[in-house]
Amino acid sequence: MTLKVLYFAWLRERIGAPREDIETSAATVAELVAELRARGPRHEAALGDMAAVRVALDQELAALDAPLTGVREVAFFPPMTGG
Amino acid sequence: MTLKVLYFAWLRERIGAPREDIETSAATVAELVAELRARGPRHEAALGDMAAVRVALDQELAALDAPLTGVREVAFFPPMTGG
Amino acid sequence: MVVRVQQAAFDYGQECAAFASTAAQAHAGAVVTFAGIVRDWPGGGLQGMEIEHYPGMTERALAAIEAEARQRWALQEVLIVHRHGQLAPGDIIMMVATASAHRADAFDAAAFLMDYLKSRAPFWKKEIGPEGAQWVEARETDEEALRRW
Amino acid sequence: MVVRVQQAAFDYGQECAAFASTAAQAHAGAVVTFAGIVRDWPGGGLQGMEIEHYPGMTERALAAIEAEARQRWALQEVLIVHRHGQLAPGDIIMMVATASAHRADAFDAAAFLMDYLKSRAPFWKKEIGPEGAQWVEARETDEEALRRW
Repeated sequence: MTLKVLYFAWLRERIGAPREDIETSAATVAELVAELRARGPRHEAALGDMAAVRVALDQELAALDAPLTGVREVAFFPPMTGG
Repeated sequence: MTLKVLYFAWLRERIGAPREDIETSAATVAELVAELRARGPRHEAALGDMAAVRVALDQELAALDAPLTGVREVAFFPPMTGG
Repeated sequence: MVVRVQQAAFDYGQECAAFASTAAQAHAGAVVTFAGIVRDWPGGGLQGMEIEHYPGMTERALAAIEAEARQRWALQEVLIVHRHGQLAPGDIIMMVATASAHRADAFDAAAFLMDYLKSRAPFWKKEIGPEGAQWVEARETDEEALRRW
Repeated sequence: MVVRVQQAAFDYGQECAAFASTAAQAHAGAVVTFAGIVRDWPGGGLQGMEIEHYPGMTERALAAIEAEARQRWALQEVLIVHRHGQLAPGDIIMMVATASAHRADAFDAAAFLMDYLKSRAPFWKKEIGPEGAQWVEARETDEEALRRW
Protein backbone atom coordinates (compact mmCIF):
# COMPACT_ATOMS: atom_id res chain seq x y z
CA MET A 1 0.00 0.00 0.00
CA THR A 2 0.98 3.66 -0.41
CA LEU A 3 0.83 5.74 2.73
CA LYS A 4 0.87 9.52 2.93
CA VAL A 5 3.31 10.21 5.78
CA LEU A 6 3.32 13.67 7.40
CA TYR A 7 5.85 15.26 9.76
CA PHE A 8 5.35 18.31 11.95
CA ALA A 9 7.48 20.67 14.05
CA TRP A 10 11.00 19.39 14.80
CA LEU A 11 10.28 16.06 13.11
CA ARG A 12 9.53 17.91 9.89
CA GLU A 13 12.76 19.88 10.28
CA ARG A 14 14.86 16.76 10.91
CA ILE A 15 13.31 14.89 7.99
CA GLY A 16 13.72 17.96 5.81
CA ALA A 17 10.26 17.62 4.29
CA PRO A 18 6.68 17.92 5.54
CA ARG A 19 5.48 14.87 3.64
CA GLU A 20 6.50 11.77 1.78
CA ASP A 21 4.58 8.98 0.07
CA ILE A 22 5.76 5.60 1.32
CA GLU A 23 5.23 2.23 -0.34
CA THR A 24 5.06 -0.25 2.52
CA SER A 25 3.62 -3.54 3.72
CA ALA A 26 4.07 -2.67 7.42
CA ALA A 27 1.23 -4.05 9.51
CA THR A 28 1.56 -1.63 12.45
CA VAL A 29 2.87 1.83 13.25
CA ALA A 30 5.89 0.25 14.96
CA GLU A 31 6.77 -1.70 11.81
CA LEU A 32 6.43 1.43 9.69
CA VAL A 33 8.69 3.34 12.09
CA ALA A 34 11.34 0.59 11.83
CA GLU A 35 11.20 0.79 8.01
CA LEU A 36 11.45 4.59 8.03
CA ARG A 37 14.41 4.64 10.44
CA ALA A 38 16.29 2.33 8.06
CA ARG A 39 16.03 5.02 5.37
CA GLY A 40 18.93 7.04 6.73
CA PRO A 41 20.22 9.47 9.36
CA ARG A 42 17.47 12.08 8.87
CA HIS A 43 14.74 9.56 9.59
CA GLU A 44 16.78 8.11 12.43
CA ALA A 45 17.15 11.60 13.95
CA ALA A 46 13.41 12.20 13.70
CA LEU A 47 12.10 8.79 14.76
CA GLY A 48 14.95 7.47 16.94
CA ASP A 49 13.18 8.14 20.24
CA MET A 50 9.51 7.32 19.85
CA ALA A 51 8.85 8.23 23.50
CA ALA A 52 9.11 11.86 22.29
CA VAL A 53 6.87 11.30 19.28
CA ARG A 54 3.08 11.17 18.88
CA VAL A 55 1.32 9.40 16.03
CA ALA A 56 -1.98 10.07 14.27
CA LEU A 57 -3.65 7.65 11.85
CA ASP A 58 -6.04 9.39 9.48
CA GLN A 59 -5.98 12.40 11.84
CA GLU A 60 -6.79 10.47 15.02
CA LEU A 61 -4.19 9.92 17.76
CA ALA A 62 -3.01 6.30 17.81
CA ALA A 63 -0.62 4.02 19.69
CA LEU A 64 2.60 2.47 18.35
CA ASP A 65 1.02 -0.97 18.08
CA ALA A 66 -2.02 0.28 16.15
CA PRO A 67 -2.65 -1.62 12.89
CA LEU A 68 -2.33 0.22 9.59
CA THR A 69 -5.16 -1.66 7.90
CA GLY A 70 -7.15 0.76 5.75
CA VAL A 71 -5.09 3.74 6.88
CA ARG A 72 -4.17 6.35 4.24
CA GLU A 73 -2.49 9.11 6.24
CA VAL A 74 0.09 8.68 9.03
CA ALA A 75 1.44 11.71 10.90
CA PHE A 76 4.40 11.94 13.27
CA PHE A 77 4.85 14.91 15.59
CA PRO A 78 6.03 15.95 19.07
CA PRO A 79 3.64 16.32 22.03
CA MET A 80 1.28 19.20 21.32
CA THR A 81 1.87 22.65 22.77
CA GLY A 82 -1.15 24.70 21.71
CA GLY A 83 -3.34 26.98 23.78
CA MET B 1 -24.70 54.20 73.15
CA THR B 2 -26.36 55.21 69.87
CA LEU B 3 -26.13 52.68 67.07
CA LYS B 4 -26.81 53.32 63.43
CA VAL B 5 -28.88 50.29 62.40
CA LEU B 6 -29.27 49.50 58.68
CA TYR B 7 -31.67 47.13 56.92
CA PHE B 8 -31.39 45.78 53.40
CA ALA B 9 -33.57 43.89 50.90
CA TRP B 10 -36.66 42.27 52.44
CA LEU B 11 -35.62 43.28 55.96
CA ARG B 12 -35.69 46.93 54.85
CA GLU B 13 -39.12 46.39 53.29
CA ARG B 14 -40.53 44.72 56.41
CA ILE B 15 -39.12 47.38 58.73
CA GLY B 16 -40.36 50.08 56.34
CA ALA B 17 -37.13 52.08 56.58
CA PRO B 18 -33.53 51.60 55.49
CA ARG B 19 -32.09 52.97 58.73
CA GLU B 20 -32.84 53.90 62.30
CA ASP B 21 -30.74 55.27 65.13
CA ILE B 22 -31.12 53.12 68.22
CA GLU B 23 -30.26 54.05 71.78
CA THR B 24 -29.25 50.81 73.46
CA SER B 25 -27.11 49.20 76.12
CA ALA B 26 -27.17 45.78 74.42
CA ALA B 27 -23.85 43.98 74.86
CA THR B 28 -24.17 41.61 71.88
CA VAL B 29 -25.94 41.39 68.54
CA ALA B 30 -28.36 38.86 70.05
CA GLU B 31 -29.33 41.28 72.80
CA LEU B 32 -29.85 44.06 70.27
CA VAL B 33 -32.04 41.78 68.15
CA ALA B 34 -34.18 40.95 71.21
CA GLU B 35 -34.63 44.68 71.92
CA LEU B 36 -35.51 45.44 68.32
CA ARG B 37 -38.06 42.60 68.09
CA ALA B 38 -39.83 44.04 71.12
CA ARG B 39 -40.44 47.27 69.18
CA GLY B 40 -43.42 45.87 67.31
CA PRO B 41 -44.73 43.66 64.50
CA ARG B 42 -42.56 45.21 61.74
CA HIS B 43 -39.37 44.44 63.63
CA GLU B 44 -40.71 41.03 64.61
CA ALA B 45 -41.44 40.27 60.92
CA ALA B 46 -37.93 41.30 59.92
CA LEU B 47 -35.92 39.77 62.75
CA GLY B 48 -38.17 36.90 63.89
CA ASP B 49 -36.09 34.20 62.20
CA MET B 50 -32.42 35.05 62.59
CA ALA B 51 -31.41 31.86 60.72
CA ALA B 52 -32.45 33.76 57.58
CA VAL B 53 -30.62 36.95 58.55
CA ARG B 54 -26.96 37.97 58.27
CA VAL B 55 -25.35 40.65 60.42
CA ALA B 56 -22.50 43.07 59.76
CA LEU B 57 -20.80 45.16 62.44
CA ASP B 58 -19.09 48.24 61.02
CA GLN B 59 -19.33 46.61 57.56
CA GLU B 60 -17.77 43.28 58.53
CA LEU B 61 -19.82 40.08 58.76
CA ALA B 62 -20.33 39.02 62.38
CA ALA B 63 -22.00 36.31 64.43
CA LEU B 64 -25.05 36.66 66.66
CA ASP B 65 -22.98 36.46 69.81
CA ALA B 66 -20.50 39.12 68.67
CA PRO B 67 -20.03 41.96 71.21
CA LEU B 68 -21.13 45.47 70.28
CA THR B 69 -18.27 47.19 72.11
CA GLY B 70 -17.04 50.11 70.04
CA VAL B 71 -19.41 49.32 67.19
CA ARG B 72 -21.14 52.25 65.45
CA GLU B 73 -22.99 50.64 62.55
CA VAL B 74 -25.01 47.43 62.65
CA ALA B 75 -26.58 46.05 59.46
CA PHE B 76 -29.17 43.29 59.06
CA PHE B 77 -29.80 41.63 55.71
CA PRO B 78 -30.63 38.32 54.02
CA PRO B 79 -27.94 35.98 52.63
CA MET B 80 -26.24 37.72 49.72
CA THR B 81 -27.22 36.97 46.14
CA GLY B 82 -24.78 38.97 44.04
CA GLY B 83 -22.74 37.89 41.05
CA MET C 1 -6.39 45.82 41.12
CA VAL C 2 -9.56 47.54 39.98
CA VAL C 3 -12.89 47.20 41.80
CA ARG C 4 -15.87 49.17 40.54
CA VAL C 5 -19.44 49.23 41.87
CA GLN C 6 -21.68 51.24 39.61
CA GLN C 7 -25.23 51.81 38.47
CA ALA C 8 -24.29 52.51 34.85
CA ALA C 9 -23.99 49.77 32.25
CA PHE C 10 -20.47 48.87 31.19
CA ASP C 11 -19.12 47.59 27.89
CA TYR C 12 -18.07 43.98 28.58
CA GLY C 13 -16.20 43.61 25.29
CA GLN C 14 -14.28 46.82 25.84
CA GLU C 15 -13.45 45.82 29.42
CA CYS C 16 -12.16 42.45 28.19
CA ALA C 17 -10.03 44.07 25.49
CA ALA C 18 -8.57 46.67 27.87
CA PHE C 19 -7.91 44.03 30.52
CA ALA C 20 -6.14 41.68 28.09
CA SER C 21 -4.06 44.56 26.81
CA THR C 22 -2.95 45.54 30.34
CA ALA C 23 -2.33 41.86 31.11
CA ALA C 24 -0.15 41.48 28.02
CA GLN C 25 1.93 44.48 29.04
CA ALA C 26 2.37 42.92 32.49
CA HIS C 27 3.65 39.72 30.80
CA ALA C 28 0.65 37.61 31.71
CA GLY C 29 0.08 34.55 29.53
CA ALA C 30 -3.45 33.71 30.61
CA VAL C 31 -6.59 35.80 31.01
CA VAL C 32 -9.90 34.48 32.35
CA THR C 33 -13.08 36.54 32.44
CA PHE C 34 -16.49 35.79 33.88
CA ALA C 35 -19.67 37.70 33.07
CA GLY C 36 -22.99 37.30 34.87
CA ILE C 37 -26.10 37.94 32.79
CA VAL C 38 -29.71 38.63 33.89
CA ARG C 39 -31.26 35.32 32.90
CA ASP C 40 -34.94 35.08 32.02
CA TRP C 41 -37.00 32.45 33.85
CA PRO C 42 -37.13 29.02 32.17
CA GLY C 43 -40.70 29.71 31.03
CA GLY C 44 -40.00 33.38 30.25
CA GLY C 45 -41.79 36.38 31.77
CA LEU C 46 -39.02 38.04 33.76
CA GLN C 47 -39.52 41.76 33.28
CA GLY C 48 -36.50 43.09 35.10
CA MET C 49 -34.12 42.85 38.00
CA GLU C 50 -33.26 45.25 40.77
CA ILE C 51 -29.95 44.96 42.57
CA GLU C 52 -29.59 46.51 46.00
CA HIS C 53 -26.25 46.77 47.75
CA TYR C 54 -24.66 48.14 50.91
CA PRO C 55 -22.55 51.13 49.86
CA GLY C 56 -19.29 51.16 51.76
CA MET C 57 -19.38 47.53 52.85
CA THR C 58 -19.64 46.39 49.21
CA GLU C 59 -16.36 48.04 48.25
CA ARG C 60 -14.66 46.75 51.41
CA ALA C 61 -15.89 43.20 50.86
CA LEU C 62 -14.82 43.17 47.21
CA ALA C 63 -11.40 44.60 48.08
CA ALA C 64 -10.95 41.95 50.78
CA ILE C 65 -11.95 39.14 48.39
CA GLU C 66 -9.60 40.51 45.76
CA ALA C 67 -6.72 40.74 48.27
CA GLU C 68 -7.35 37.15 49.36
CA ALA C 69 -7.19 35.97 45.74
CA ARG C 70 -3.89 37.79 45.22
CA GLN C 71 -2.45 36.09 48.29
CA ARG C 72 -3.44 32.65 47.07
CA TRP C 73 -2.46 32.92 43.42
CA ALA C 74 0.20 34.69 41.38
CA LEU C 75 -1.94 37.28 39.61
CA GLN C 76 -0.74 40.13 37.42
CA GLU C 77 -4.11 41.85 37.21
CA VAL C 78 -7.58 41.56 38.72
CA LEU C 79 -10.77 43.38 37.74
CA ILE C 80 -14.17 43.31 39.42
CA VAL C 81 -17.11 45.34 38.10
CA HIS C 82 -20.60 44.98 39.60
CA ARG C 83 -23.72 46.91 38.75
CA HIS C 84 -26.61 47.84 41.03
CA GLY C 85 -30.03 49.36 40.36
CA GLN C 86 -32.42 48.45 37.53
CA LEU C 87 -31.47 45.81 34.98
CA ALA C 88 -33.33 44.14 32.11
CA PRO C 89 -33.21 40.47 31.00
CA GLY C 90 -30.03 39.91 29.00
CA ASP C 91 -28.17 42.77 30.70
CA ILE C 92 -24.71 42.06 32.04
CA ILE C 93 -24.81 42.30 35.84
CA MET C 94 -21.12 42.02 36.62
CA MET C 95 -17.77 40.68 35.54
CA VAL C 96 -14.50 39.56 37.00
CA ALA C 97 -11.22 39.13 35.15
CA THR C 98 -7.92 37.62 36.23
CA ALA C 99 -4.51 37.55 34.55
CA SER C 100 -1.64 35.23 35.41
CA ALA C 101 1.44 33.63 33.88
CA HIS C 102 -0.33 30.27 33.64
CA ARG C 103 -3.92 29.25 33.06
CA ALA C 104 -4.50 27.25 36.26
CA ASP C 105 -3.97 30.31 38.47
CA ALA C 106 -6.17 32.52 36.29
CA PHE C 107 -9.01 29.95 36.25
CA ASP C 108 -8.86 29.14 39.97
CA ALA C 109 -8.65 32.79 41.01
CA ALA C 110 -11.63 33.77 38.84
CA ALA C 111 -13.74 30.88 40.19
CA PHE C 112 -12.70 31.79 43.74
CA LEU C 113 -13.60 35.47 43.23
CA MET C 114 -17.03 34.46 41.94
CA ASP C 115 -17.72 32.01 44.77
CA TYR C 116 -16.82 34.57 47.43
CA LEU C 117 -18.48 37.48 45.70
CA LYS C 118 -21.74 35.49 45.45
CA SER C 119 -21.98 34.77 49.15
CA ARG C 120 -19.85 37.41 50.88
CA ALA C 121 -20.38 40.68 49.00
CA PRO C 122 -23.54 42.52 50.10
CA PHE C 123 -25.66 42.47 46.95
CA TRP C 124 -29.28 41.37 46.80
CA LYS C 125 -31.28 40.63 43.67
CA LYS C 126 -34.98 41.17 43.21
CA GLU C 127 -36.76 39.75 40.20
CA ILE C 128 -39.73 41.60 38.74
CA GLY C 129 -42.36 39.59 36.88
CA PRO C 130 -46.00 39.92 35.85
CA GLU C 131 -47.12 39.00 39.37
CA GLY C 132 -44.89 41.40 41.21
CA ALA C 133 -41.41 41.45 42.66
CA GLN C 134 -39.62 38.71 44.54
CA TRP C 135 -36.25 38.66 46.29
CA VAL C 136 -33.96 35.99 44.89
CA GLU C 137 -33.14 33.39 47.52
CA ALA C 138 -29.55 32.37 48.15
CA ARG C 139 -28.82 28.89 46.85
CA GLU C 140 -27.50 26.21 49.16
CA THR C 141 -24.94 25.30 46.49
CA ASP C 142 -23.45 28.81 46.64
CA GLU C 143 -22.60 28.41 50.31
CA GLU C 144 -21.24 24.92 49.62
CA ALA C 145 -19.04 26.28 46.82
CA LEU C 146 -16.99 28.19 49.40
CA ARG C 147 -15.87 25.02 51.13
CA ARG C 148 -13.59 23.94 48.33
CA TRP C 149 -11.21 26.87 48.83
CA MET D 1 -20.67 25.82 18.44
CA VAL D 2 -18.04 27.81 16.60
CA VAL D 3 -14.48 26.56 16.02
CA ARG D 4 -12.10 28.74 14.02
CA VAL D 5 -8.45 28.08 13.14
CA GLN D 6 -6.93 31.08 11.45
CA GLN D 7 -3.73 32.91 10.66
CA ALA D 8 -5.26 36.36 11.01
CA ALA D 9 -5.42 38.23 14.31
CA PHE D 10 -8.85 38.45 15.90
CA ASP D 11 -10.40 41.11 18.10
CA TYR D 12 -10.69 39.49 21.55
CA GLY D 13 -12.90 42.25 22.96
CA GLN D 14 -15.26 42.08 20.01
CA GLU D 15 -15.40 38.27 20.23
CA CYS D 16 -16.23 38.51 23.95
CA ALA D 17 -18.96 41.09 23.32
CA ALA D 18 -20.51 39.10 20.47
CA PHE D 19 -20.32 35.86 22.46
CA ALA D 20 -21.97 37.39 25.54
CA SER D 21 -24.69 38.86 23.36
CA THR D 22 -25.44 35.50 21.73
CA ALA D 23 -25.28 33.86 25.16
CA ALA D 24 -27.77 36.36 26.59
CA GLN D 25 -30.19 35.66 23.73
CA ALA D 26 -29.86 31.93 24.46
CA HIS D 27 -30.80 32.65 28.11
CA ALA D 28 -27.37 31.85 29.52
CA GLY D 29 -26.60 33.39 32.90
CA ALA D 30 -22.85 32.79 32.97
CA VAL D 31 -20.10 33.41 30.42
CA VAL D 32 -16.46 32.40 30.92
CA THR D 33 -13.70 33.32 28.48
CA PHE D 34 -10.05 32.36 28.38
CA ALA D 35 -7.39 34.10 26.31
CA GLY D 36 -3.84 32.87 25.80
CA ILE D 37 -1.20 35.56 25.23
CA VAL D 38 2.33 35.25 23.80
CA ARG D 39 4.30 35.77 26.99
CA ASP D 40 7.81 37.18 26.92
CA TRP D 41 10.53 35.20 28.71
CA PRO D 42 11.03 36.10 32.40
CA GLY D 43 14.24 37.97 31.50
CA GLY D 44 12.82 39.38 28.26
CA GLY D 45 14.24 38.87 24.77
CA LEU D 46 11.50 36.84 23.08
CA GLN D 47 11.26 38.19 19.55
CA GLY D 48 8.35 36.21 18.25
CA MET D 49 6.46 32.96 18.13
CA GLU D 50 5.57 30.68 15.27
CA ILE D 51 2.64 28.30 15.57
CA GLU D 52 2.47 25.27 13.31
CA HIS D 53 -0.59 23.06 13.12
CA TYR D 54 -1.95 20.05 11.26
CA PRO D 55 -4.69 21.34 8.94
CA GLY D 56 -7.60 18.95 8.91
CA MET D 57 -6.73 17.16 12.12
CA THR D 58 -6.76 20.44 14.05
CA GLU D 59 -10.38 21.15 13.16
CA ARG D 60 -11.38 17.54 13.88
CA ALA D 61 -9.62 17.51 17.26
CA LEU D 62 -11.17 20.83 18.32
CA ALA D 63 -14.64 19.71 17.22
CA ALA D 64 -14.23 16.47 19.19
CA ILE D 65 -13.08 18.32 22.32
CA GLU D 66 -15.98 20.74 21.96
CA ALA D 67 -18.48 17.88 21.53
CA GLU D 68 -17.09 16.16 24.62
CA ALA D 69 -17.53 19.37 26.66
CA ARG D 70 -21.14 19.68 25.50
CA GLN D 71 -21.82 16.13 26.60
CA ARG D 72 -20.41 16.72 30.05
CA TRP D 73 -21.91 20.13 30.81
CA ALA D 74 -25.10 22.00 29.96
CA LEU D 75 -23.72 24.64 27.60
CA GLN D 76 -25.69 27.15 25.55
CA GLU D 77 -22.73 28.30 23.48
CA VAL D 78 -19.08 27.40 22.93
CA LEU D 79 -16.43 29.29 20.97
CA ILE D 80 -12.86 28.24 20.15
CA VAL D 81 -10.55 30.47 18.10
CA HIS D 82 -6.88 29.54 17.61
CA ARG D 83 -4.29 31.33 15.51
CA HIS D 84 -1.34 29.82 13.67
CA GLY D 85 1.63 31.39 11.89
CA GLN D 86 3.74 34.33 13.11
CA LEU D 87 2.94 36.05 16.40
CA ALA D 88 4.65 38.76 18.43
CA PRO D 89 5.03 39.02 22.23
CA GLY D 90 1.77 40.29 23.70
CA ASP D 91 -0.33 38.94 20.82
CA ILE D 92 -3.39 36.90 21.67
CA ILE D 93 -2.83 33.32 20.50
CA MET D 94 -6.24 31.87 21.08
CA MET D 95 -9.43 32.03 23.10
CA VAL D 96 -12.22 29.82 24.30
CA ALA D 97 -15.59 30.95 25.61
CA THR D 98 -18.41 29.01 27.25
CA ALA D 99 -21.95 30.00 28.18
CA SER D 100 -24.22 28.18 30.60
CA ALA D 101 -27.14 28.76 32.92
CA HIS D 102 -24.88 28.57 35.98
CA ARG D 103 -21.27 29.54 36.57
CA ALA D 104 -19.91 26.15 37.66
CA ASP D 105 -20.67 24.59 34.27
CA ALA D 106 -19.21 27.54 32.38
CA PHE D 107 -15.99 27.52 34.46
CA ASP D 108 -15.48 23.75 34.36
CA ALA D 109 -16.18 23.49 30.64
CA ALA D 110 -13.75 26.31 29.81
CA ALA D 111 -10.99 24.76 31.95
CA PHE D 112 -11.68 21.34 30.38
CA LEU D 113 -11.52 22.79 26.85
CA MET D 114 -8.17 24.40 27.63
CA ASP D 115 -6.69 21.28 29.21
CA TYR D 116 -7.66 19.12 26.25
CA LEU D 117 -6.80 21.69 23.63
CA LYS D 118 -3.29 22.06 25.14
CA SER D 119 -2.44 18.38 24.90
CA ARG D 120 -4.75 16.93 22.26
CA ALA D 121 -5.06 19.52 19.49
CA PRO D 122 -2.15 19.42 17.00
CA PHE D 123 -0.51 22.81 17.52
CA TRP D 124 3.23 23.33 18.09
CA LYS D 125 4.85 26.53 19.29
CA LYS D 126 8.30 27.71 18.36
CA GLU D 127 9.88 30.62 20.20
CA ILE D 128 12.24 32.94 18.35
CA GLY D 129 14.92 34.74 20.37
CA PRO D 130 18.26 36.44 19.77
CA GLU D 131 19.99 33.06 19.64
CA GLY D 132 17.64 31.42 17.19
CA ALA D 133 14.43 29.43 17.29
CA GLN D 134 13.44 26.72 19.73
CA TRP D 135 10.40 24.44 19.82
CA VAL D 136 8.44 24.82 23.07
CA GLU D 137 8.46 21.58 25.04
CA ALA D 138 5.23 20.14 26.36
CA ARG D 139 4.96 20.51 30.11
CA GLU D 140 4.46 17.48 32.34
CA THR D 141 1.77 19.44 34.21
CA ASP D 142 -0.29 19.79 31.04
CA GLU D 143 -0.55 16.03 30.65
CA GLU D 144 -1.35 15.70 34.35
CA ALA D 145 -4.10 18.30 34.03
CA LEU D 146 -6.10 15.88 31.86
CA ARG D 147 -6.40 13.36 34.66
CA ARG D 148 -8.82 15.43 36.69
CA TRP D 149 -11.58 15.15 34.10
